Amino acid sequence: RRTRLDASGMSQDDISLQPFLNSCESSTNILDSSEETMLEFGQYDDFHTIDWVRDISRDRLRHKQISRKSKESCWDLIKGTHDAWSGWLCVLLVGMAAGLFAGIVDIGASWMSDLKEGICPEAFWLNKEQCCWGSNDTTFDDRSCSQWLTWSQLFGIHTENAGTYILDYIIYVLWAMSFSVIAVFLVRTLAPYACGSGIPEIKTILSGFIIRGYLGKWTLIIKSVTMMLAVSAGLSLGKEGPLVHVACCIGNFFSYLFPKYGRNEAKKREILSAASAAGVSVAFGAPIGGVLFSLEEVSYYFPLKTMWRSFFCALVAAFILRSINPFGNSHLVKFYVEYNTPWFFFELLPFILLGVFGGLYGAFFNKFNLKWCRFRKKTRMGLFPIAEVMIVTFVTALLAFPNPYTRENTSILIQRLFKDCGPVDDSDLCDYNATYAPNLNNRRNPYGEAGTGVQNAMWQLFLALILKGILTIFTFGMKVPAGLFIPSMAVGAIAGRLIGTGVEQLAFNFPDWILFDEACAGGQRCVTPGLYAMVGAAAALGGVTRMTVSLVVIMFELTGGLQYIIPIMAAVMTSKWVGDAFGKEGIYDAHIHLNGYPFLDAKEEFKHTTIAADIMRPRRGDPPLVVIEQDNMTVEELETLLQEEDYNGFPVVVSKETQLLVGFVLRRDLSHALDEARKAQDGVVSNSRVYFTTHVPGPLDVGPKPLKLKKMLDQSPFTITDQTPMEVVIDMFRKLGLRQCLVTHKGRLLGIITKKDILRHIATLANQDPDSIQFL
Amino acid sequence: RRTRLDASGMSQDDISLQPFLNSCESSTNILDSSEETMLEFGQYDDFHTIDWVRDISRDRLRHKQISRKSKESCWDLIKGTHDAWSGWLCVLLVGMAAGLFAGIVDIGASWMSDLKEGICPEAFWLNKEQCCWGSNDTTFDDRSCSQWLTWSQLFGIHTENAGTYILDYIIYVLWAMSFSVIAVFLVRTLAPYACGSGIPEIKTILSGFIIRGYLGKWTLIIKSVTMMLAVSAGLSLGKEGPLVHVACCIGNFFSYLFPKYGRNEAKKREILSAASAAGVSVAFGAPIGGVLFSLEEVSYYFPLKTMWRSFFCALVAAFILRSINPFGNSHLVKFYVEYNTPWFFFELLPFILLGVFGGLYGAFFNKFNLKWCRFRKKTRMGLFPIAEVMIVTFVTALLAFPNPYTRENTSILIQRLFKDCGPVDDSDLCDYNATYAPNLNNRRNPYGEAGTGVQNAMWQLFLALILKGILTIFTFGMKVPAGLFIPSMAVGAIAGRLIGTGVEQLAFNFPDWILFDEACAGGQRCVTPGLYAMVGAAAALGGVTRMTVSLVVIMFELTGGLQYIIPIMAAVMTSKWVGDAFGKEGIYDAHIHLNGYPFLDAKEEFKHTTIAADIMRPRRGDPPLVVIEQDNMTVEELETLLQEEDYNGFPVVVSKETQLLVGFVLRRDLSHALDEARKAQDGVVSNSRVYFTTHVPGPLDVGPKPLKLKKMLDQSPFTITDQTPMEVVIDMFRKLGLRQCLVTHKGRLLGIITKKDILRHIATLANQDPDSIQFL
Amino acid sequence: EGQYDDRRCKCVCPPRVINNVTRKVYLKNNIARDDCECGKVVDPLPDNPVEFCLRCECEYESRNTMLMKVLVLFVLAVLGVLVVYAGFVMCLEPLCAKPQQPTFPDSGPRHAQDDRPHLVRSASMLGRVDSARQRWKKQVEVQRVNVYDRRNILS
Amino acid sequence: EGQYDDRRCKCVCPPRVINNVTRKVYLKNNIARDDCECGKVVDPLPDNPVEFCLRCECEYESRNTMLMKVLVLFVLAVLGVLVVYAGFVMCLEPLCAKPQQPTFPDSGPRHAQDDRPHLVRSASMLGRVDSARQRWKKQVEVQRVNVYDRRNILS
Repeated sequence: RRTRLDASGMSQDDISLQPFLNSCESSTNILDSSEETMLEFGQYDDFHTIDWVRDISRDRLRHKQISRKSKESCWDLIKGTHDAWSGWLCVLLVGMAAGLFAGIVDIGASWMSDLKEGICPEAFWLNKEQCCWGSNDTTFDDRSCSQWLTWSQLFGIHTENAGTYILDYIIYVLWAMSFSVIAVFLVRTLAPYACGSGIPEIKTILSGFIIRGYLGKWTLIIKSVTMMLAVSAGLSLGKEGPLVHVACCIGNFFSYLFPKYGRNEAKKREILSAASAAGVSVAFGAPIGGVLFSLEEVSYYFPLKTMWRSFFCALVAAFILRSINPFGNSHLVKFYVEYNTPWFFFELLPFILLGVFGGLYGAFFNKFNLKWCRFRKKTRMGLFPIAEVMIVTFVTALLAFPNPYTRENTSILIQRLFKDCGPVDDSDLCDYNATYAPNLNNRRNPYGEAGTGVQNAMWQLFLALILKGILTIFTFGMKVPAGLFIPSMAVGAIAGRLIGTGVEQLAFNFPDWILFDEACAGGQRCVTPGLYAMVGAAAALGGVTRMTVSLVVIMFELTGGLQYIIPIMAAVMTSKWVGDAFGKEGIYDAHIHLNGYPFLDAKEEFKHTTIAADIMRPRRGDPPLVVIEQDNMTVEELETLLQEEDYNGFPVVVSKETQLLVGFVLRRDLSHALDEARKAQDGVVSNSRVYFTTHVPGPLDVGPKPLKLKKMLDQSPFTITDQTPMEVVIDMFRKLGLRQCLVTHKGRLLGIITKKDILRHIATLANQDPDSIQFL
Repeated sequence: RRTRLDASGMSQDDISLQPFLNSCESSTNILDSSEETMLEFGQYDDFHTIDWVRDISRDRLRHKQISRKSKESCWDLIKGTHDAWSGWLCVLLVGMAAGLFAGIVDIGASWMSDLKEGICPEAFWLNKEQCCWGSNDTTFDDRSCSQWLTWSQLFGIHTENAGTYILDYIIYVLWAMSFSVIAVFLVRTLAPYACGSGIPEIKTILSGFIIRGYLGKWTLIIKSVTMMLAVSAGLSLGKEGPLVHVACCIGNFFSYLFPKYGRNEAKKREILSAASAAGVSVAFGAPIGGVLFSLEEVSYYFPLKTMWRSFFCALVAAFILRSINPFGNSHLVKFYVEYNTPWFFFELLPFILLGVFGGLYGAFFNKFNLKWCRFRKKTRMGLFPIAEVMIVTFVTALLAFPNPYTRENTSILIQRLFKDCGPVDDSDLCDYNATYAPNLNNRRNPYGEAGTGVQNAMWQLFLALILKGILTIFTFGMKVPAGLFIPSMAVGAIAGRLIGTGVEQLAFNFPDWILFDEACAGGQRCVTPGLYAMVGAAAALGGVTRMTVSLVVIMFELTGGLQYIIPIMAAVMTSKWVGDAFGKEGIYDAHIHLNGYPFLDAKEEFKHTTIAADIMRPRRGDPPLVVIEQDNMTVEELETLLQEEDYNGFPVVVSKETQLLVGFVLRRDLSHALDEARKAQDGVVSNSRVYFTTHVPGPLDVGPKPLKLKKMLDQSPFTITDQTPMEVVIDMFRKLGLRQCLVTHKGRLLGIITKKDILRHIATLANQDPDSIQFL
Repeated sequence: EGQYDDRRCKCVCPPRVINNVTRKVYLKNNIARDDCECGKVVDPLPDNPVEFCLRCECEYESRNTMLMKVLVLFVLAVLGVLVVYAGFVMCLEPLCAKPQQPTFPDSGPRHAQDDRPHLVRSASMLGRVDSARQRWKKQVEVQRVNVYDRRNILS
Repeated sequence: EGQYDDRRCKCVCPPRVINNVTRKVYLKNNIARDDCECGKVVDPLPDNPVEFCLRCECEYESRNTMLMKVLVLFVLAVLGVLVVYAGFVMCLEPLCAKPQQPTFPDSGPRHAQDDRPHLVRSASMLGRVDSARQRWKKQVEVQRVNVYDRRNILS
C-alpha cells in the first residue's frame, strides 16, 4: 500500500485540459462549499486508480446544480438541455470521427502495401486493385492489368526473368524496411505510447486506471500513421487492435468538448466504452460484434448502461466508413464474404478439429509470445527497439516475398482463403480437374479432383502457416502499432483451408463413406473449403484472445449468414476449452499481468475462502494503522504525518483509544487544505487544532484559531467487518469500483484493504509473484 | 419493514424439490458445523427476496467441499467433474427442451388456428398451408387448394353464397369461443399462474424474488397447451412472451436435476437467465437477440457471467427448433423475410415518422392497458375472468372474420405485410397496374400505380389497425397466456405498410421531387413497402416495451441483412424517445409497478441527493431498533422477542449501551436453533444465557447450561454510515444483491435499511404511492 | 398419390397459359434434391425449353409430415387428458370429498405447515402420491386465491 | 479514356473465346445504373444473345477515386510533415538547445511540478505555445522513459 504520491495540487496533464484546469484553479476555495470541493477535487495522478463512487457522486452534484440552474433562465435551460444531450452528441462525433479515421487508414494502408510491388503511374494514388478496376483488358476476375506496373517494369524491363525477380525482391525488401523504420522512428520520437496493440491498456484504463497521454492527441495521430506504415511493411500484424486504441483516443479527444465527460474520469469512461465499440465496428464491419466486444472485453463498471449508446456509436462509425467505401466493394472489410452453401452435420467433426487446432495454437502462441516479451522486458535486448524492428522486418520481407500467399497483404490473403471458388475463379486455389456444364444459371461451383494448382497452393499455404505462426510471436510486442487479430486469423484461415480442402477431396474420392451420410452422395459438392477457413480463423482468434460471444458475433457479421453460427460456435468453444487447459489467460490478460497493471478481472471467479482479516493491513506484528483523531491533532502534527507517511489517505477516528471510525480523508485534499490555510494567514498557526467535527469550540477557548476541515472528510467510507469473506470483498471492489475499504471489528477500526492488496492476494493464491503488481 | 414471516422450518415447496428437502432435513444439525449450517439453511419463503451474497457463499462452500472430496477417490473425482460441467449440461438440456416445446407449440397453434376455417380431411393433422403443400393444382403461389375444405364445404355445400358465408362465420366464432373457454378453464383449474405474459414476473424472479410454483411443472404444461389454444382462438395476443416463461419453467425443471443449481436460488437464476435467452431465441429465431434480451431486460445480478452459456443455450434451442422445421420453410419463425433491395437516404424521414407513430402508439397502449388492468384489479370485474375472456373472444371473433387481414392468424398477417411483392404474387397487396417484362432473370418486382386491389387492401388494413390496436388493450392482462410482441408488431407492421405504400405511390407519381433525390429518377422502383412494415413493427414494439439493442438485433436477425440496421435503429430510437416523453416506463416495468413487485431496476439512475439517514429505520421518534445483546440475553427473552417482533432478522450488538455491532442473525435461523435446543433437552432451559461469542463462560459459572449460537451469526453484515448518499446505497443493493444493510454512525449501530425501504423511498420520490410495494 | 409427401421441387417460371389457366408455379413431389431442375419438373415443356428454363427458379423443399402428425396427435392427447382431469378436479371431486372451504384468514400468503408430517408418515407409495396430490391441490388453491380472489399478482 | 472512372458495370458470363482469349468478364465504365445489362455491356454479342445473356450476371459498382486521391495525398502530407518534425526534434534540437539529460532519479513516474508557473507567467501567445511545447516534450520524455528505458508499461 506504500505507493508514491507527489504533493503537487494538480498534476501535469494533457494540453487540451489546460483551460479547464485554469478555471478549476481560479475557483478553488476549498473551505467554502462542500459541493465546490466535490466538484473541483477531481484530478488523479498518473498511474493511479480512480475512485468510481466519488466521481459518480461528483457528476450527480454537477447534474443537480445544472438542473437547479436551468429553471432560472432560458439560456440556462438550453445549457441544461445541451448537457442532457451531450452524451449522444459526443458519441455521434466519436462515431463519425472513428469511421473517418478507419477509412483513411484502410485506404492509406492498402495503397502503401501495394507500393512494395509496383505503382499505377497514371494515377499513383490508386492501389493495384483500384488501378485495374476499370481496365477493359481484364479477361478473368484477376487483379493484374496493363495499367499497373511493377517496379522492374517501371524501370523499363518488361521481360520476366531471374533478374527482374531479384530486382523486384530487393525493392520489396527495401520498401518494407523503410516503412518500418519510419514507423518505429516516429513512434519513438513523437509518441512512444502509440506502440503495441493497445487493448490491454484500454482494458486497464476502462477498469479505472490513469495513464496520462495514453489517449492523447499525439498518440492518436502517430498511431494512425504508423499503423499504416507497419501494415504496409508486410509485418505479421494487423490494424484491428490499434484501431480500437485510435477510436478510444478519439473518444478521449471529444470528451473534452463536453465538461460532463472531460472533467470526470468515471463519466469519461462511458464515452471510451462506446468508442471501443466503434473501433471494433469499423475494424471488422461488425457493429453488433463491436458492442458485444466492448461489453465482454473492455467495459468494466457499467456494462449495460452504455450499451444503447455504444450501439449508436458503432453504427454511426460503420455508416460513415461505408460511405467512404474504402475497398470499393460496399463492405467495411476486405474479407467480407457471403456464403449460401449449406453445411452438413458431419462437418462438425472437422470444425471441432479446427477448434482443437485453434486452442493449441493459441496456447502455443501465448506461451512463447509472453516468454519473448518477458525476455525483451528484462534483458538488454529491449534497449534496441529500432534494431529489433529492422531485423524482424528484414527477415519477414525476405521470407515472405518468394511465397505468393505471404507476399500479399494479409487481408487479401484472408479474403482469398475465405472466398469460395466461383465459376470464374482461375486462381491456383480453384484449380480443380472438373468439367462442369456451362449453365451458369444454376451456378455450380467447380468441384472435382484437386488439380496441380490446388496441390501447389496447399504446399505454399502450409509454408505460409508456419511462417506466419512463428513470425507473429516475435512481431507482437515490438515497438510499432501491432494488432494480432489479422495474423491470428490468417494462421487459422490457412489451417482451415488446408483441412477444408482435405475433407473436400476425401468426400470426392470416397463419397459413400458412412461419415458423409447422404450429404455427399452422388458426387454432390458438400464441402465448402472457404467456410473451413472462416471457422479456422475464428478458432485461432478464439484460442489467442479467449473471446467468446463477441468473436462468434463478429465472425457471423463477417459472413452474414445465421446458419454458420453453429459451426463457428462449436469451433470457438472447443478452442477456448482446449486453450484454457494449457493456460487460463487470453493474450490480453497475460500482457496485463506481465506489465503488472492493477486490473481486477470482472469475470474471474474467486474460488478461495480467505476472509478480510487475512488480507488487511496492518498485518499481525506491523505497527498500528496510521489514523487521525477527529479533534485532537494540531496542524503541525498533521504536517509531520503527511511528511512521514506516504499513504493515499488516512482514516479519521473519534480517538485512538476507541478507534471508532468517523470518516476518511484523502492525502492530497488534506495537504492542499493545510497549505491553503497556511497561506491564507487568518490566524492558523502550527499548533492550531484541526477539527473534523461539526461542533468546534468557540472563541472563548484559549489557544490559536482552530482549523475546520469537516468539509473534506468523506463521511461515508466503505467499511466491512474482518470476518467478511474475500469473495464478497472482491465483488464489492469490482462492482462498486472501490479504491480502498476500511475493516472494522465490533465497530472499531482494525485496518484497511486497498485494491493493490487484493491484487497481490490474488496473485499470491495463484502462485504468482505478488510484487508484479506495480502501480496504484 | 414489518413483513410477515412464518416460523415453519422449511416451507411448502414444489413437489420435485421433495427429495432434496428430505435429505436436507435428515442432516440438519445446526449446532454442529458452520458449513453444514451454511449449506442447509437455504430455503426462502414464498414472496420473499433472496440473499444473493449468502447464496453465493453457500455455493462456494459446496464447491470447496466437492473439490476437497474429489481428491479422495475416483468416484468423487467423477462427481466433481460432473459438478463442474453440470452448468453446461443443464443449459444443453434446457436448450433442447425449449426448442422441442417451441416446435410443438408452433405446429399445434398453426394447426388449431386453421381449424377455425376448415380442415384437411385426408390428413387432418395438417394445417391449410401444409395441406396444399404438395398439391399439383396450385397455379399461383396461393394457399388454397382442392384438398383443403372449409366447414361449409365439408358439410357438402360447394357453392359460395351468403349462406355458406354465414355458416362459416358461425363456425369460426364457435371454434374461437370453445378454444378460449377451454384455455381459461384449464388455467383456472390446474395452474392459475400460467396466465398472462410472464415477462414482468420473470424479471422480478430473476432480480431475486421467490414466487413458488410460478416456474413449476404444471405451469409449464398448462401454459404450453393453453398458449396454443389462446392463439388459435384468434385473440389479439402472441405466444412469444409466454414462450419465454415456458423456457424458464423448463430451466427451473432441469435445474433440479443438478443440486448445484436446484438447491441454490442464486445459482438457479443463472440457468433461468440462459433459459430466457433460449425462449426469445426460439420465439423469434434470433439467438443473438435472445442473449441480448436476456442481458438487457431480464438478467440482473450477473449480466456478463452467463453470457457465453446463454448463447450456447439459445443456439441449441434454435438448432433443435430448426431441425423440427415447424413451418416447412427451414426458418424458425413464420414471418422471416430476406430482402435484398437497398434503402435510400431520403427514406429515413418516413422511418422516423414510423418511429414517432410507434412511440405514440406505445404510450397510448401502455396508458390504457394499465388503466384497464388497474380497473380489473380493483373492481368487481376481476372476479369474472371466464366471462371476460368469453366476451373478448366473442367480440374479437365477430369483428375479425369479415376482414381477411384480421381473420387469419396474426403471424401470417405479419408475414404477408413484411413480404415484398414478388413477380408471382397475386394477392391484393401486390395488385399494381404494371406491365413488366417477362424477363424473370433480372427479377423486377411489380411496380406501378396502385390497382384496386391495393386500394382495397389499404382500407382493410386501416380497419385492421384500429381493431388490433384497441382489442389488444383489453386482451393483454386477461387470464389466459397472452404475449404482446405479436399484436404490437402487427399494429406497427400495418402502419408501416400503409405509410410504405403511400410513399411508394408518391415516388411513382412524383419521381422528380427533390426529396427523392436521384434514387427514384427514371421511374425506378425505390421504395420497398415490406421494409416499412418491418420498421413499423420494430417501432411499435419499441414504443410498447422500450427495448433497445435487443429489439434492433432481433429485427435484424429476422431480416438477415445488416444494411437494414440503420433504418430499424432510427425508428426504434425515435420511438423510445417519443414514448419516454409520455411515460417513462415500458409495459413490463409498468406491470411490475402495478403489482408492486419488489423490483429494483438496474438501469434507472437515481437522481436525488438524499442520504442513508433519511431512509433508515427507526425513523426519528420511532422506538429504538430491536437488537440482541451478544452475551446478555436468555432463551426466554429471545423467544419473547421472536413472538413480539416480526422482523426478518436482528442485529447482534456488544451491549445496548455501546451499540457496537457484532453481527446479524436471521429470524428463521434463530427460531429454529431455539426450538432445536429446547427439543434436544441437554440442559437448556428458559433462563439459559444465549452466547453469540466465541468465549463462553465455563462450567464453573453458576446458572443453567449456556446456549452457544455463534455458528449461526452472520459476522459480516453489510454496513454503511448514515451519511452515505442514497445512490451509493442503491448501487450496493443492486449490484451486490443485498436484502438489508445496517446503518452505523461513528461505529455505533443506528438503524437498518431494507430493500423495501429503498423501493418505497424511490416510489415516494417519484410521487407514487409507497404502499404499492407489497411483498418482501 | 404423393399428395402428402415430404419432399417437393417448386419451380417459379414466367406466366404461361395452359388449358386456359395462367400458370406460374410448378410442383413435383418426391423428387431427389439433385433432380430439382426445371427440365424435370415443368411437365409440358414449351417449345424453347432452354430459354424458358433459364428464366425459372427452382427450389427444393422438404418437410416432415410424420413429425407433424405425431405432434398434433400428442397435443390433442395432452389436451384431452388435461380437460378430462380438470373437469374431474373441478366438478367431481368437490362432490366426492368432504366440503373443504379454502380458508385464508390472514393477509399474507398461506403456507401449509402440516405438509411434511403427512409425507413422512405415509411411507407407502399410494400414500405418497396422494399426499403429493394434496400438496399440489393446496398449491393450486393458493395460486387461485392470489390470482383470482386477492388479485395481487399477475395483474 | 475512362480508365479511372467511378462507375462500372461488370458482367460475368460463360467463357467464350474472342480473339484467341477466353473471356468471362466484361466491363463497361461510366454507365448508368439502369443500363447495367448484359445486352449493353457485352460488346460483341454472340449469335444467341437471349440465351447468352440469361446466363450472365451483371453487377453495377461504384467507387470514389477523388476521395482516394485526396486521402492518399493527405496521408502523404501528414507523413511528410511528421517525419520532418520528428527529424527536427530528434537531430536538430539537441544541437540547438543546451544539453539536458533526462533525470528520473526516483522509481515512480515523475511529475513536472514546475509546469503551471511557467504557464501563468507567460501571458503572451508565443510564450504559451512555447510552454505547451515544452510540456509536451516533457510528456514525451516521460513516455519514452516508461516505454524504452524502464520498460514498465507496454510490454
